[in-house]
Amino acid sequence: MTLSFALIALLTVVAALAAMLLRNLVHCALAMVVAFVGIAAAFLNLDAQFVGFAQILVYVGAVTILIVFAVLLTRGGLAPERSLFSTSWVWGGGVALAVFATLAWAIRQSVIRDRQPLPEPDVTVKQIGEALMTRFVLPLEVIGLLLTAALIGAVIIAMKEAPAGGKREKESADLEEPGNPPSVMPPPTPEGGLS
Amino acid sequence: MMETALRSELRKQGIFLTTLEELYNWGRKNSVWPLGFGLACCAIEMIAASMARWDLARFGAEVFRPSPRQADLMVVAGTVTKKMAPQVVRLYNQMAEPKYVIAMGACAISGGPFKQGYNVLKGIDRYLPVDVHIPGCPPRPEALLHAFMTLQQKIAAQPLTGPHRPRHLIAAAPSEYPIPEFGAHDLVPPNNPEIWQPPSITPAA
Amino acid sequence: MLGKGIIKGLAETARNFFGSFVSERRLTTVPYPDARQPLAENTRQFPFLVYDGDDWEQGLRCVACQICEKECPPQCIYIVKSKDKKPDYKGQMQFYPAVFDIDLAVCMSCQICVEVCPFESIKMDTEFELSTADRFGGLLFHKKQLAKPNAHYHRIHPTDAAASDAVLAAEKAKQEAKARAAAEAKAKAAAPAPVAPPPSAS
Amino acid sequence: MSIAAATNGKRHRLVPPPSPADGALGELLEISMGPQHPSTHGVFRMNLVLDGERVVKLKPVFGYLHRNHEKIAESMSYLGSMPYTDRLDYFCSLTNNWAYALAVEKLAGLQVPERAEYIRVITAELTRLQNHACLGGFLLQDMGASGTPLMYAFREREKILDLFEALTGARMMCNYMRFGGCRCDLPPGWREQAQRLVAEFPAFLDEFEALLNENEILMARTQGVGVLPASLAVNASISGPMLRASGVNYDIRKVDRYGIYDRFDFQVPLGEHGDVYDRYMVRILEMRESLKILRAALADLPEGPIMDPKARLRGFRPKPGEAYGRIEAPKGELGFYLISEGGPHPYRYRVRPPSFINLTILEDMCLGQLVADVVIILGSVDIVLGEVDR
Amino acid sequence: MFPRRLSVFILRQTLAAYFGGLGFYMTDALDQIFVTTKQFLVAFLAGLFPPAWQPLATLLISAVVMVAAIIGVFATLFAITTVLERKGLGRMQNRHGPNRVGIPFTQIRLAGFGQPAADGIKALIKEDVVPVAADKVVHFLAPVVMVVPVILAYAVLPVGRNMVALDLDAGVLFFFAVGGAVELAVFMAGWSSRNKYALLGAMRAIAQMISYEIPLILAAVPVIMIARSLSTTGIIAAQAGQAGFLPAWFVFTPWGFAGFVLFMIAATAESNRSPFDLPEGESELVAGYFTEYSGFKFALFFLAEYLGLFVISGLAITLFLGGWHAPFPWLAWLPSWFWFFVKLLGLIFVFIWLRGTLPRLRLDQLMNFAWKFLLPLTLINLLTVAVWHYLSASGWRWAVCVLMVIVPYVALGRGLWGHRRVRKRVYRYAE
Amino acid sequence: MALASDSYLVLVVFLIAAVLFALGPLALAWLWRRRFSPAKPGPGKNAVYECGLESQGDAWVRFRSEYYLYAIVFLVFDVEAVFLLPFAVAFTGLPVGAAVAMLVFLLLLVEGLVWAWGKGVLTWR
Amino acid sequence: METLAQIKARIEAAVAGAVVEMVPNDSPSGQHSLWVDNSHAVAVAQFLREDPELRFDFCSNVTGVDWPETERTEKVKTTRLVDGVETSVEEIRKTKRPGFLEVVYHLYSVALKHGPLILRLRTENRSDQVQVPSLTPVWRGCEFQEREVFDLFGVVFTGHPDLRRILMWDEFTDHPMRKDYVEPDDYEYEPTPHDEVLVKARRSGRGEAGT
Repeated sequence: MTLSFALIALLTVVAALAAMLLRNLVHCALAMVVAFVGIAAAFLNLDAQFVGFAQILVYVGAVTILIVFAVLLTRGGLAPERSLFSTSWVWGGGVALAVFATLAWAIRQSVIRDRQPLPEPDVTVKQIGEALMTRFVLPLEVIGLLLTAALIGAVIIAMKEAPAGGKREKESADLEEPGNPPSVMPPPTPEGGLS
Repeated sequence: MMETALRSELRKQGIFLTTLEELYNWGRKNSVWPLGFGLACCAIEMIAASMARWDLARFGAEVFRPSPRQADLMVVAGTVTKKMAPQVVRLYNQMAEPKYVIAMGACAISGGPFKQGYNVLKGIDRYLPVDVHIPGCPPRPEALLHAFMTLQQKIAAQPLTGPHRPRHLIAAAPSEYPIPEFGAHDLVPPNNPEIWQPPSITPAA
Repeated sequence: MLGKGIIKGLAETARNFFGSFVSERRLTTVPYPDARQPLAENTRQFPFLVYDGDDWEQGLRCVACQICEKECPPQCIYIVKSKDKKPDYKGQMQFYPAVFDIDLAVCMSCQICVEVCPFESIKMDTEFELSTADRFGGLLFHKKQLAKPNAHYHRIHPTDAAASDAVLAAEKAKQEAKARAAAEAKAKAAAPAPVAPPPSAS
Repeated sequence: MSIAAATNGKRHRLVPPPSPADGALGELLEISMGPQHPSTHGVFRMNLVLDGERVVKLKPVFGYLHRNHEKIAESMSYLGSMPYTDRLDYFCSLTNNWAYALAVEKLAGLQVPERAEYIRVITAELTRLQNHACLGGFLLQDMGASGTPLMYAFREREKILDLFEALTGARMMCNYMRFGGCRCDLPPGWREQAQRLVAEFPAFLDEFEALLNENEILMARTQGVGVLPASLAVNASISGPMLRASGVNYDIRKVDRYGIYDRFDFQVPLGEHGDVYDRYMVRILEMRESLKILRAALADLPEGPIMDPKARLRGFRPKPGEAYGRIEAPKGELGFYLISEGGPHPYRYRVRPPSFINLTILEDMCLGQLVADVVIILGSVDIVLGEVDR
Repeated sequence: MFPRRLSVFILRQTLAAYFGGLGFYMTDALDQIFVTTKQFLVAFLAGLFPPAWQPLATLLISAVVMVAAIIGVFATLFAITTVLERKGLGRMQNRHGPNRVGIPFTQIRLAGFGQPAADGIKALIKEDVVPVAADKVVHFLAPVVMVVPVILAYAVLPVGRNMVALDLDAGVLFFFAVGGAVELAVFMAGWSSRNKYALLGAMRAIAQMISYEIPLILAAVPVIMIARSLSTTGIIAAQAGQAGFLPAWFVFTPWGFAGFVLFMIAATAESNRSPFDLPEGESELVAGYFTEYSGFKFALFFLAEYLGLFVISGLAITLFLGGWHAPFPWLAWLPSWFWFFVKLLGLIFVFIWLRGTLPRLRLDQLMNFAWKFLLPLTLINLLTVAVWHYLSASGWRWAVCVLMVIVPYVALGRGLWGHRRVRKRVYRYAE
Repeated sequence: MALASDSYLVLVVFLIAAVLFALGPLALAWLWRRRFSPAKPGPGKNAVYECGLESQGDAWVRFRSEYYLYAIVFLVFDVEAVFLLPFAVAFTGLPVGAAVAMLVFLLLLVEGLVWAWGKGVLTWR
Repeated sequence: METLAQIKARIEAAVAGAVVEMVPNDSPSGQHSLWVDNSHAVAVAQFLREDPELRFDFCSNVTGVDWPETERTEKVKTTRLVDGVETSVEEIRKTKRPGFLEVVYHLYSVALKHGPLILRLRTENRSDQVQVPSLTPVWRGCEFQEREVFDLFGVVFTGHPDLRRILMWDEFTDHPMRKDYVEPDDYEYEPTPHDEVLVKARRSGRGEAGT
């Protein structure tokens, strides 16, 4: 464990904790950005340049924006006033522990632990590209399918929530007097007199 | 020995302060960004002053900032009505120090031709400290440029320290002024007695 | 719809950009205060009082008739009539303004005072560089600040000044002719009759 | 006094506003544009309720420049009100002068000499030119065009103001017309200067049109925005270029034939869609028509007196009675309604301000549009607060 | 028009470039003057450290020197650009622009180039107003977060031969990755102010930036496909030499030209410049997301915006305009950094020119433009470049690719406004 | 790979320098305020600006879901771009089949885009 | 356009029960007007707008006029039988006219290009019965102008959709365009000694002479 990794890990964990514990949802989202950056730094620390920058591009640049918009769909990111600890915490903690235990077990069982560290490969973007387009071409197509499905799914959900604009314009009610009958259209003016 | 050393040290400090003061004033006076708002007729001449013929930009002052936070100069250009006065004072309050006020035109100074009106404030100096007055109805664009240079001279003459330093450098001096409220017949209060007192009147000879 | 209009517009601004280095028409700035735009002859800013001769107090044409004070729409003129009289340019004894103030902070430069003045005494100045930090001290003009010689009037509005001089000269001539006629009549009458009282000044 | 029983009437409306209750997922945002706002052309204020950026409700708020012009005029001599009319629509002081002079002339039965009528037409059309040019500039400024069109418009306006200054002595507040004529005659060389300006002005219009008229962004921003149908425009007393942009042929210069307008050959451009683009274009085309009038008037200008000999400067007391005089000001129908009781002051003095009344249907035009549209719709109405609030 | 001595000089240098000799070495030295200076400086400073530390010290000192140089040069460029922009706009509008503020304590006016110094001093001494309702921490952080990624992006920008701070293998990706953080800063500024205009401006800004980021990246992909590298230096190297009488820059290919135009449009939007300056659209939203900022925080937004403009222009130069390469070999005696900055100033002028001419788009039009016009075009451009690659070099290749660029452009351009029937109108006259 | 980590060290230096560059003038401004020009906050001055009026209602309202929708579309295309970049770098060395595979990948997403376009989702309301 | 008398006749024929009275105008402008009673005003307006020969579709101007209570003394010559002989005698007659508020509408026809037709509506007095019907439902253009008349004169328009103050602020209680309105005492302190100024200064107790 190098010093750089320790720093990065500390940063990531603290930011993640902040994201969890802060009261204001927007603050949480911003803390999570820091955690994302930390993860990206961890990738860079492992010399996974492409993944590291992709992590920043996708998570900091896009996912955070998504989260921020989601937060703004609630009211201004103000968390509801309730106690910080609740019963769901117990459940959450339990699940987290279980996941951690499983991972730890898997890693302990893994053969990687026993092997001598290999010389780190010098992976260029080009190699990634070639691998992606040859060995992993099927997964790529699956991902494409998945992304499209996600796009369509999101659109459908969002469309259900927001009816199309055309519909809204047809429904009418006078703002000031809700009970008012629909508008009185002005009297017809013969076009002959106008031009 | 002690004394001469002290004196030279003081002089050094003095020179430093003078240089700083000059630099400070130079920066302030050459980067006066007006708040982008106009009230009435004079505003058109203010716009004209920033247009090609007169080109306020030559002084570096064409940056009309729409937000009071970023503006340095409030050009009260036009009639301040009683309905508008609270807003003008609030805008002034929301400007960041250092800030200056130019009362442009007769209406802004005294109510001008409309001073007999029931809804017209008889001079913005009832609520705000005015740095420069420009007479005229409306003043020519050159007159605004002239007033602008008058303001620059005023800024250049302000000391950085000492008792005569400008208001915004004095901690005790106010930076915002009370905003008048709408009353049943008039603004309440009709003027701010802190900064405006009716001039005394001597009877006719 | 394919950007043609945008390119046309860009060409127009480019023409102005490059034109501004060569053409007067495309660089219209008057670099005040280094240079000034010549003022039109009719230009008016604020009123002033004309005086004839060298002494501003003696030569003031104003007779404190207070018409301008009454007609001034924003009511920015204040006149106090003198108790005594002094001779005017015609030699007639007239009142004069003991106080004549114009509050330039109120004046709307409408020129109505000039139009209604029957004595060619109040005229419009072209001075506009009056910005000041002192509202009452700098913008309330008293008689002394208002009084300016006829030569000044001639300088700023030559045509009007000539016309106004002509009017005054005509009136003076009329007055003198009248006086001469009166004097002749008096002389005629004086030969047989005792001395008549001098004609009233006002 | 109570106003409790007052609100059960109906209005002629353009589009029934969408209800905030249904459809919108976002919360409504109440926002106030003005009185200090870069695009409200002064101290106008609009209370907006926004759903996202779409306007759900718009309430104009007036009075931030209510200078009591009418009240002051009722204690002022007839002549004394003339300089105040300059300050109504401070872009167009000469047309204001004319409208007021016209009303007083009707009230007192004064005749205007022919030369004065010609000068009036010339100055009024020059006023129209600079007003419309500036409107185009301001509209584009509201659209975010960093001032370039406005600068070009003001460049031309300065030339016209030079003419005004040479004639009347003031750039903006001319105070030039008098009951029964004009205050002073043209200075030497003025007519030639004006003719030169009229000859050069089309070059400016061409430049302006090249800069903007085919600009895709301008067209996309303005076409189909703020549509005002003809029938509603008439019912809501809209006047001036805004009415004509809706396709209604009503130009007071043609209808009333006041002054000597029947001597000039000019056409009235009409819009078809009544949107912001039409309002903008109708004004551009009107400028070309004004140039026609100016060319003819400057060529035919007769010699003669410029004042009705009956007219009096001081002690002017019209007989009891009332009169309503109106002209086609650049912004629309500018009328003056005067009641005389025989005294030196008007008993009642009323201005019919075109830009105030043209704002009546602002809300109707803006509902359902975006915030950015509100700004240009307001810009295309062409208001001047001095006239709106008086 | 040239002074005679200058033309003689140019002639001599050109001859020297052709015939080698002393002139060649001189130009080469001039070209590398900053590189050698840096090396000298780094070697000198690193020598002060004990030998064991020297590798690390060399690295750190070299980084510090580079970052200082970059910040120094581009901050100065920012200062100059503000004046140039104001003066340039002025010239387009028939006026002078700032020309009176010169050197302090003197009467020298310096054609107004003292203006940024005065503005800077003013910004420094201006009071810092933070609204009571604001989220103070985020309000403070926003301008800082705005500046940081922009400066980071300079790390991969080659400003001359051998003049890049960090030659990353994934340089372009790094550029886009840090660019994404700007959106966050804008959101922080707008949200934390708790001001309605600021929040609306921030939402607009994010919507705009995310919409134009995709076309921005996709417009760069064709270049990467042909240059076979994500590294900025690699891309520049791929544009060396001549292709016929034109330089081998990517902009002189059909797909490259289309890509350049698309990239520039997206870059204009990304840097919030007119006609895409909606987030700070004065006439609607007062000052947009920085409505509530005063003093130097406001200046930082300004700074970040301009630095972002430079860096994205720099990327456009790298991708399409041959980086620091001289356009013609007989002009290669001029140093590489000179060419980079000439191209940069040229692009800046284009930005100023656009700002001086165009009105602003509306939000919905802006979004439509990104998703329904730019995005499809960039996707088609990918196809074009593939076709370009697979066809052998011939007139046919040009014809096909030009068609592949123009036909979708015309079709989408008409379709974009089609349903609204936006067009020039003919007016009728009464009587 | 010592070289690569070194380049990240340069990045760290850049990061620190950038932060200092942003904070430096702010610190200077803070010093100036402390020494010469006292800060004068006030309830009126530090109130939220709203065109000279007192601000009515909160600015932090619930926003429309459209923004969210755009963010999703953006995210999807961002991910696509991430896959596209390595492909682009390797493009010239790849067989035609790989290019076709990428075309299919793109077309899948384009199909999603076209579908969303057709549904009017891309039309800003 | 038809003469005013013809229009009056047409109105009376079309709107049953409408009381219309001609108000003559002595000035050279010769713009006479019609006074319509309040209860039939809307119907009359509707008729004026709809009638194919009149078509007053454009309500150009709406304004209020304040007529305070006046006492007019005039010398009237009457003939009276004095001692069986008709002689003309001058006698002083005092006419007291009760005060009222008046709203004046100027109508034009855009379709037929004629006008103006001037309508007048009057309130019963100036204090409590100050209602007139709003014509906004007929002409939308009246909306803001009627609000202005309400604000400045205090005429209450029944049936107006949105009757609020328009020019003055909401807390304001006076109606400043009325003839008896007293301005707030904040007259500008003129620096010059001046009778009126001195009176005002003394009255408000500030800036007392000599202080």
